[in-house]
Amino acid sequence: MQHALEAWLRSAATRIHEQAPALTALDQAIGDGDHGINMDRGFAAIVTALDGLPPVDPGKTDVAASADLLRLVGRTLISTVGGASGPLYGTAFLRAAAALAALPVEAPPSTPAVVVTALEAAVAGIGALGKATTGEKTMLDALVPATEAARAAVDGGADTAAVLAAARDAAAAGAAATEPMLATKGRASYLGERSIGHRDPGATSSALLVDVLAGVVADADVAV
Amino acid sequence: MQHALEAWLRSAATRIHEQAPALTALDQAIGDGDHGINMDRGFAAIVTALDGLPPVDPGKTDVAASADLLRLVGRTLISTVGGASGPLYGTAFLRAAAALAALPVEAPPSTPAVVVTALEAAVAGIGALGKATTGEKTMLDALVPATEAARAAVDGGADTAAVLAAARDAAAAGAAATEPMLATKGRASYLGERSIGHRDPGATSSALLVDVLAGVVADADVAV
Amino acid sequence: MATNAPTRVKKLFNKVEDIVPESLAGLAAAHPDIVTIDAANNVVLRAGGPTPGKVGLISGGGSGHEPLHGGFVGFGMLDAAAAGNVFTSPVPDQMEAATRAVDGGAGVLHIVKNYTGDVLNFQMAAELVAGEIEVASVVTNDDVAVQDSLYTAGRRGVGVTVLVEKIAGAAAEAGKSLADVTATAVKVNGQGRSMGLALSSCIVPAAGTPTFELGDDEVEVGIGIHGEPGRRREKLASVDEMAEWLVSPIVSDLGLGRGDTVLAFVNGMGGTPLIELYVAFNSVARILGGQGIAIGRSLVGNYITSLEMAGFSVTLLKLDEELIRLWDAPVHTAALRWGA
Amino acid sequence: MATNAPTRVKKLFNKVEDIVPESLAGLAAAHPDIVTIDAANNVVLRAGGPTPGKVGLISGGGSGHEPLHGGFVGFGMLDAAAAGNVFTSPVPDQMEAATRAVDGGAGVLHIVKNYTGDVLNFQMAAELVAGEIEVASVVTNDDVAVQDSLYTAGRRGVGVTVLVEKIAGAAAEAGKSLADVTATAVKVNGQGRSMGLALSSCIVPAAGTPTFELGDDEVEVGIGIHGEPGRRREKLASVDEMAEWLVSPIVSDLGLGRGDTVLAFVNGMGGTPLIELYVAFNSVARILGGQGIAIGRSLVGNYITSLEMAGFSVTLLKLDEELIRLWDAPVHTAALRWGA
Ligand SMILES: Nc1ncnc2c1ncn2[C@@H]1O[C@H](COP(=O)(O)OP(=O)(O)O)[C@@H](O)[C@H]1O
Ligand SMILES: Nc1ncnc2c1ncn2[C@@H]1O[C@H](COP(=O)(O)OP(=O)(O)O)[C@@H](O)[C@H]1O
Ligand SMILES: [Mg+2]
Ligand SMILES: [Mg+2]
Ligand SMILES: [Mg+2]
Ligand SMILES: [Mg+2]
Repeated sequence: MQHALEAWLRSAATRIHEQAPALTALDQAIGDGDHGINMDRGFAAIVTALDGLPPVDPGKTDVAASADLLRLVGRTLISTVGGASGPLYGTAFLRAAAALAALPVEAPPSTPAVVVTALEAAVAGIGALGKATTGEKTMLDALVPATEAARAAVDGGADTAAVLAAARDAAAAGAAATEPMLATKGRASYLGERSIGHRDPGATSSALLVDVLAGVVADADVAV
Repeated sequence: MQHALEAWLRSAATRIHEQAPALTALDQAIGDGDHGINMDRGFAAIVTALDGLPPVDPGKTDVAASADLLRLVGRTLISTVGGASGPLYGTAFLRAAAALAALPVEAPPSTPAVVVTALEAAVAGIGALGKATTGEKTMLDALVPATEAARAAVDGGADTAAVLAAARDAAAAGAAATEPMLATKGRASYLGERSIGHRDPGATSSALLVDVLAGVVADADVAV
Repeated sequence: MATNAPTRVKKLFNKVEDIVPESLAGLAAAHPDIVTIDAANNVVLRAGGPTPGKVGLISGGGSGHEPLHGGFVGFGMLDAAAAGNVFTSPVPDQMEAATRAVDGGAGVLHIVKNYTGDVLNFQMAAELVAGEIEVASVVTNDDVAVQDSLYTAGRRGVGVTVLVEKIAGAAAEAGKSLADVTATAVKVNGQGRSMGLALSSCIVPAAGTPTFELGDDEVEVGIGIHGEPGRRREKLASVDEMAEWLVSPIVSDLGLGRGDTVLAFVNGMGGTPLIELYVAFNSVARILGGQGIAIGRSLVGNYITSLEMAGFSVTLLKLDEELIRLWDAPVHTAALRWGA
Repeated sequence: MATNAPTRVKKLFNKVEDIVPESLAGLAAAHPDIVTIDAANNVVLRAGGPTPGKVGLISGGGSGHEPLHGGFVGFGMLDAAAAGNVFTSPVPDQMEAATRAVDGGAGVLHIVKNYTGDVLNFQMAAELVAGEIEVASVVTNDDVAVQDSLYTAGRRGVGVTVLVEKIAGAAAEAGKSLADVTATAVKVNGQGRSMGLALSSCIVPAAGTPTFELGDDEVEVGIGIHGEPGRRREKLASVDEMAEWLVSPIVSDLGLGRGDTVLAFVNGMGGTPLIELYVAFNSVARILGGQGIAIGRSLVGNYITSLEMAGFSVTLLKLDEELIRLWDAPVHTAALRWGA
């Protein structure tokens, strides 16, 4: 899992860098025009942090090593992104790390279940910190449906790739669905009715992250 | 003469108002973009002053009344125009007034000679105050040739209309001739070589004033 | 992180990512008697370190609002200011560093403008020092352009923040306790309201293009301070009319009326020349005078800006004797100075 | 006189012709403790009238350079300022009225920026009071962008004017004679030089269109303060490079070198945000530091502007103990205030 996470984060950094102008443009329409810049800065810092990591202690379980990695990512995002998205995404990763760390060492659940557990913790963390729920035109509108779709897939017995594919589709649909919404959280809420008709930048970056994750896991080269 | 002067000033005010944007545009190119605005303000104030004038004292000679009028115009320009052109044009009118006032009461010279005397005094006043001479890309490049042409016409025995027609043509040519000049006086001088290729706003307004004067005098309705 | 802008944006800088640190370095170079910089954290600190026994005041936020907040660090006002990237709230580490640096043993007050990012990052910073340093926090939320706070992230913190920093700073300098300084800050926030409008957008340097587009005859009304669009778009009008658009909602929100005395603050958004700001102040004074509201104190200039945005905001603070005394107390910062 | 502009220009005003008087009225409304207005003459007067026995200091010029000059009227600086129309020098009547109003029996110093219009109008004003009030005059001419004064109207008066007003103002406040105050003003002008550049033009309200056009990657170097084009056009460069364009000619003109101490003044032309002005100050400090020139005092901000023009100018004044003492003396004006 730890290798898949690292592949995901590096790949995400590349995609975020490519998409930064588009994310910023979305934020110019209903925010302050910095979301792409913020995310790009954060993920560039993550890559730097990954590059500087010592080799993983072979005595550590994969789950424990993954939790360490997620914690590092959370801290890095909090320390470099700023804005609303920094604490929110950062907290998501910290919560995911905590969820992994809390797993029973003796009988770890199957990988797809672990992934969904981490995802649920992450999304709950965002909701709690941001005091937001779905329908408010935020990243939660991509992430909550993604998590729900993933949970349903796991319950239906899907493997990790299928679980994440379900999450990806739901996240993409969720991000698209923010377009007609009236924002009631974050900076876009100041626009009132004028926030309608624009896709939320945070929901878009969330869908992008889930998309990259699904892609990495679907890729045969990367074992989960 | 006093009636012709008043007709000239009113007509000039109209023409200056029409031409103000063009004069301002010339000043934007090599100055600070206010010459048309300045002249318009000054001539509007002259019209107001003319409107408020009491009837001329019938005991006054035409030359004395004309001198009074020119003095009023000079004061009005000095008090309302500002910038370089306010004191320069204002002084010109004050000097013209003084030249008329200094004429011998007993044997006044012919009208064309008086006109040229006044014009010469006016132009000399500008040169002295502005410490400028021809070829420096200023109003003097219109006014000095105009005065010289007028003097030549008078010496050749021309009547007032012909004298002023000669002045008008020389002023127009002089204003046009400022275009290739390098400015060495006024605000345009700061541009150095870049002042070349633009017509001087002050020379242009000067040519306009002479043009209106010639037109008014040529007009049969207005006795000089 | 390189800029993604197609061409170099027309501003004074070397590299886009160095604008904030180089601006802070310039601030320190220009005012070595007033501030020093913690360059590792982009934090502006009052020269001479924390004052033992005095409540420490810190604020911070995205850059691009100068002189807010770094220009308000100094005697009688802030002890530190954390500078984020342009229009991006700083990260918790910065506020943690600032909090630790200014603690003089009497606790630290965080003055936070109400934006989700600022609130969350300051909150995290407070958690990072919890148990070590007593931290209180006041969130300014004075922007009446944000009407229905049930359907928004709540009113934004704008012009009143400057007044809170000055007045709470004076209370702290006078030796008041953390609880008292906080109460003063809360009082100022409660008695002050603002609203602004823009005649033009601004350009975030790293974005390289205007945040919004406005027609030659259009005005964006109810803007915040991040180049974000406002609540509605109007046709350009006379300054008297436009001042009315801003003053009216403030007066009615504060319930001001005949006999009240206010501090009137006409703030430039950055790109409007001072000659026009005084014309706007004249309109505001005329409107208030017409309603029998007295101007007890005033402030006119660019104090909380949106880069080079053209436009202005109006802030009114209902005054009483305590607030006047604290406003008049000496202050010595780069941007606000009197009596010292 | 109505505007000839095709559309209403996007600025804060009621009627174009009322911008100057309403701005002055706003200044007085905001700072009743500092100034009053002679509305008939558009003259800003120090509140409280002339100080008997003190040399009166007046300045004036076209409007559009705010806070110059009205924002510098007050204790320790000017006694009066005459405001012309935008970028048009005031008329003699205004300076005559100002001179008469501030005369405290010790004579009056006219501080005049070197522009043909300003010089001529001040000269006429002095003639109008000749024999009644002793008037001296100092013409500031510090702009090194104007190189060959044989072929120009002479160097323009720009940034140094602010420093002359402050320092001569302090000398006058200290009770110096007209001759001494004049000598101090002449000294400051002689030891100070400036140069500026523009990133954009400005719009004269009554003209309604930009005075000049600049490409997206062009900079106008050697501009004055009236929106007039500069001496040459360059491609946009890093702020370090652009600061070098301005600092180098000043340093060589003043013959500054290792061991000298200067007052470094980075002035905004009106439309450049403060964050960038401090970045520019940082560049200037770096350049001077590299040459062993010490910055003894500094000033950063919009003090002598060209409406909303973007850009900056640098002024360096070679300091000695006398000038430092006079610079540090208390001043209480709308735009510059310390020690009072
Ligand atoms: N309270 C909230 N809960 C969840 N997400 C939020 C909340 N507020 C803002 N967001 C998300 O953050 C995104 C904006 O992030 P960003 O532009 O980086 O920060 P900022 O708004 O501070 O400039 C929004 O598009 C939205 O998805
Ligand atoms: N020293 C001078 N002598 C003669 N004419 C001058 C002189 N300086 C400037 N002018 C004239 O004044 C004109 C500019 O007038 P105006 O724009 O009204 O004043 P300002 O330059 O103060 O803005 C120039 O075009 C030039 O013809
Ligand atoms: Mg944003
Ligand atoms: Mg001009
Ligand atoms: Mg932001
Ligand atoms: Mg002018």
